[in-house]
Amino acid sequence: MTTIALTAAWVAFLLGMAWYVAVLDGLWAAAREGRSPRAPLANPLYRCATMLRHQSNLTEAPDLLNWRLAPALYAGLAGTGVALVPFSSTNVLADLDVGIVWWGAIEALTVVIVFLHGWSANSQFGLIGAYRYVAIGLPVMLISMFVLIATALPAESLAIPKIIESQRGFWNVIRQPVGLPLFLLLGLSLSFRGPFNYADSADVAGGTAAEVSGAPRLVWEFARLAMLTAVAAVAASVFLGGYLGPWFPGPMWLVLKTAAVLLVLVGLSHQLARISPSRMMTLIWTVLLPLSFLHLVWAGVLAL
Amino acid sequence: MALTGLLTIMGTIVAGALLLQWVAARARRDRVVESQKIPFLGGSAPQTHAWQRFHVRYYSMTLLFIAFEMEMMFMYPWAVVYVAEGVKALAEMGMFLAILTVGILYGWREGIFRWQ
Amino acid sequence: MLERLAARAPVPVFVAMGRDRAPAVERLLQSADIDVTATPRHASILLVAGRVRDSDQAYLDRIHDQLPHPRATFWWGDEQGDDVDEAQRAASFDDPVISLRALYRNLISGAHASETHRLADEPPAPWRGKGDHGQGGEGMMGGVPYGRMMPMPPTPDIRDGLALDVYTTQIGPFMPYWPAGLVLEVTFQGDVIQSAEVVHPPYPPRDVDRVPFDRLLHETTALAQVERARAAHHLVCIARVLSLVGLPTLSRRAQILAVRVRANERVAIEPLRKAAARAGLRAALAPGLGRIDDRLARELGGPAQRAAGDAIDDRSDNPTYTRLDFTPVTQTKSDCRARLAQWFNEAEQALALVSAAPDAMMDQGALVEAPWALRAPPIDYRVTELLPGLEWSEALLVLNSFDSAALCRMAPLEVP
Amino acid sequence: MNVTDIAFWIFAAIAVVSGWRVFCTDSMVRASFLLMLSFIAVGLIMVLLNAPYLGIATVFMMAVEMMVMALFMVMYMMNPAGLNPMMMVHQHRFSIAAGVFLFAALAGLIIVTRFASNPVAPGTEVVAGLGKELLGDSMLIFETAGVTLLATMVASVILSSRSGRFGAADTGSVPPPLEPGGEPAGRQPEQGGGHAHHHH
Repeated sequence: MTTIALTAAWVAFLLGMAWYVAVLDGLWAAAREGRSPRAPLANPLYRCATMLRHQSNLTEAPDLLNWRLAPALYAGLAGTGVALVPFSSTNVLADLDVGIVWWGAIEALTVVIVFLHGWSANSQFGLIGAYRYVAIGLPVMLISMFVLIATALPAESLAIPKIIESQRGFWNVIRQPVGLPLFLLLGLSLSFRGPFNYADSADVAGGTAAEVSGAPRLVWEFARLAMLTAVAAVAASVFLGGYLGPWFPGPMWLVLKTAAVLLVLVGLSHQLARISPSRMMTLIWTVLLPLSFLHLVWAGVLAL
Repeated sequence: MALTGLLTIMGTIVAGALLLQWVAARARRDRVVESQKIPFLGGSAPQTHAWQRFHVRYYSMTLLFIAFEMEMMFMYPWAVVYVAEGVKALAEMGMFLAILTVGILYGWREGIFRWQ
Repeated sequence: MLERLAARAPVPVFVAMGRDRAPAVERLLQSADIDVTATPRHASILLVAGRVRDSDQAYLDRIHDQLPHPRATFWWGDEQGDDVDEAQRAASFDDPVISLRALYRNLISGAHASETHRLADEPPAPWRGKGDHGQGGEGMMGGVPYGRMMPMPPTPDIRDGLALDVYTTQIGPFMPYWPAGLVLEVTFQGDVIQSAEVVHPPYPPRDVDRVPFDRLLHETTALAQVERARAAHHLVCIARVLSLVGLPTLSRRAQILAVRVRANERVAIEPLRKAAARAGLRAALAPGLGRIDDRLARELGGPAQRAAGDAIDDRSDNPTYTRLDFTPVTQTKSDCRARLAQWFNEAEQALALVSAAPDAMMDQGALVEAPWALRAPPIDYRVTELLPGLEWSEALLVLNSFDSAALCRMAPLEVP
Repeated sequence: MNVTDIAFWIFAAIAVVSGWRVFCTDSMVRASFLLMLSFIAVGLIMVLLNAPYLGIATVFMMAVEMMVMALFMVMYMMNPAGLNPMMMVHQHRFSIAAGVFLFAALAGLIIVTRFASNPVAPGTEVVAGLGKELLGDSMLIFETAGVTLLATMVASVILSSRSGRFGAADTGSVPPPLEPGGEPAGRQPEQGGGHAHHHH
């Protein structure tokens, strides 16, 4: 595939999956609320149009530059995350030989950007959302690093394509069963959904987005969906063998697996309650992090 | 080269997103008036700016976290040669996790994983 | 093109809950056509349900101005002045969804002009051209940069300037998952509440919840009506807590259930309760959070008292109920968890009573426990004494673990 | 002048300019993240020098470290958002002079030094090489670093944490007086502001 075709595929993948998540959200919510969904396929587009029609809001003396940059950067990071994922053994947009390290950088910069988004508005609810997001976003990052390093052991490489190739025998989800669930928690945290929605939840009136309206909000909400897509694509590649699979061509497998992971992620974000940030911080450090240690030991012993 | 590719993607998306925000703002003529700029507090108006010396309730946790992060940085290259080096690398990891676990246990015992 | 798409979207509505003749706003949630937003910044229509206190008009105007253009106000509730445009009001008994939809469509297409600001278009304090840099500030912390002062430390710190700032502000009265009408002056340090004071008390229980109980005072009423009203009231209280712990869909489901209970439909609460339990509701409410001592629980009466363990319930002495061998349900712990469980139990028990005696009648003046402690005096305890030291989300949980009647009695005006 | 050269010059410019802006902005948050931007540019230059792991690891580390730095700067600096403009550097004449001099000196050294030129052959497993080094000759250094970091963790917790297994750190503590034998000055922890209220 030429670079052009590859880029086109990447754009289609990003937009398509974001739309798919939005639709899934609507359907799942309707099912949970015990009512019939409303124009499930088109609703995301309608909402986009509404946000675009809204006037973009300002606050008293905001940090305007960072306020406008944060959504854009967030979307950009999500884009690079998807670009790391190979569609097939030969077709990868960014064949970086330290792919999972770049992914780590994406996680770190996401925390910075969400903080900036909440800080820049100069409003108390935005600040509360931003600060408690940092408290959770930082430690969750450690878990995902351990989990990704565990997948790099059998592959003897930090490159995502090599990690995929190392799963020709067994998928990592079989060899390292705890890895995928832990990584999905990271996904919820990176796009602050459901039990990890400490940034933009309703108890702080929308948190970092409480003062945002119009196009900036549209970009922000899209970036959240795009980031979730990136997480799912990476999870599908690193744990579910990405493009590997019988019968269908590689890209199709990637799409199917990503869609499946997204289904699980959306489900989790609707099914789980959120605990107070203080207790979540304790839970991550004292339960989830040691669990990821054990996971790494298990993976290490298995790899030898 | 992968890096240039990634940076191009980053740049394009950021530029596009900023452009969208700019165009949308241009398209609407109505100005944001002063009363509209008041931050939302359920209808109340704040007395001061919200930007404050914000009391971070988890500051000790962040310090522990930084040290953790540094240790992690050694683990990536270690992971690449793990299979080649075999038992030596395994012992290596044992020591690593031991250090980190001691760190966690200590922090937990001092109660730094709570809002202070 | 954009207009046509936007006009099809669910109507983003921000609800300002009023007090007198306020309709049951949860009826809106039955229709997938309405999105109730968490902040006015995301809404196109400001829905004023019922009438607000005169003292709250300024707050209402501020929220109105915080909506982004195009925006409009919609009054839902009785006794609206005739000066209000027909397209922008509905009586509390009729269903406004159609009108809201039409108003929104016209707003998007431009047929209905966006409302201009109600408050003066001037900064809180004049700053332009003042100070050393023309931004209104003086020196490091002084002046009114861009119209407001900066947060300051609670005590003048003569040593090193390391005393952290506190952020003091009024919060309320119109916020989702916030007791309607309550205005607190809260002092934060970071995201933790240092102190809070009542500025305006919350609104009393809504008429929609009182109707059958008031009617019972002077005419025979069906037990079913009374108990359905109780179940509906409790379901709405439950819904607030559910949304605060990040379960918005279950919260919406609870409110829809409440509407259907009032509409004399036969519904089951058990599935909702199971779903909430599976979602980890217990974990989300820390044990001991918002625990009150027995004295306060006794003074509060109603569900709060029964959640503390003593089975005081007027229905125990009512022949109609004793015939159905009614015994009050209770909890032991007297914290947020217990009060939530109490609401669930009482709502389920109420519906059980309805199905046990669908057509039992009670003659006027019969003694019946209201969903809250009815006609009880204010008590010398401030709800604000529960808040200091709590992180913001926990404070909200504590506030919303009391019904509006209990909050009213715990939040009489501070006497200066 | 190929793509790599252009990229180098762009990153170099970003690194220098954003590093300079750190001292010109009034907002603590902006200062922290401008510094982060400078470091990120340097990290990307390292990637150009065929040290991909070290380069991107730098990006990663600097992101989290500047994040934490921003938290602390906002917590400790008056007027953290720079609503009132202020001069961030002390003795700025001297510091400017020193900065210019050092930059010139170091740059001069780089120019006059004749560096050995043995470029890494493309396709070399640099990351694996790094790993072998860590488990080989540099093992001791590496282990020492590990233990040192543990010491750092313990020390930082001891110094910073208020809560502790022996009770709150400031129980019974009194701030020192401004003049010898004088009254304790400043905020008394007992009546204290935020630190007095902490919840479990």
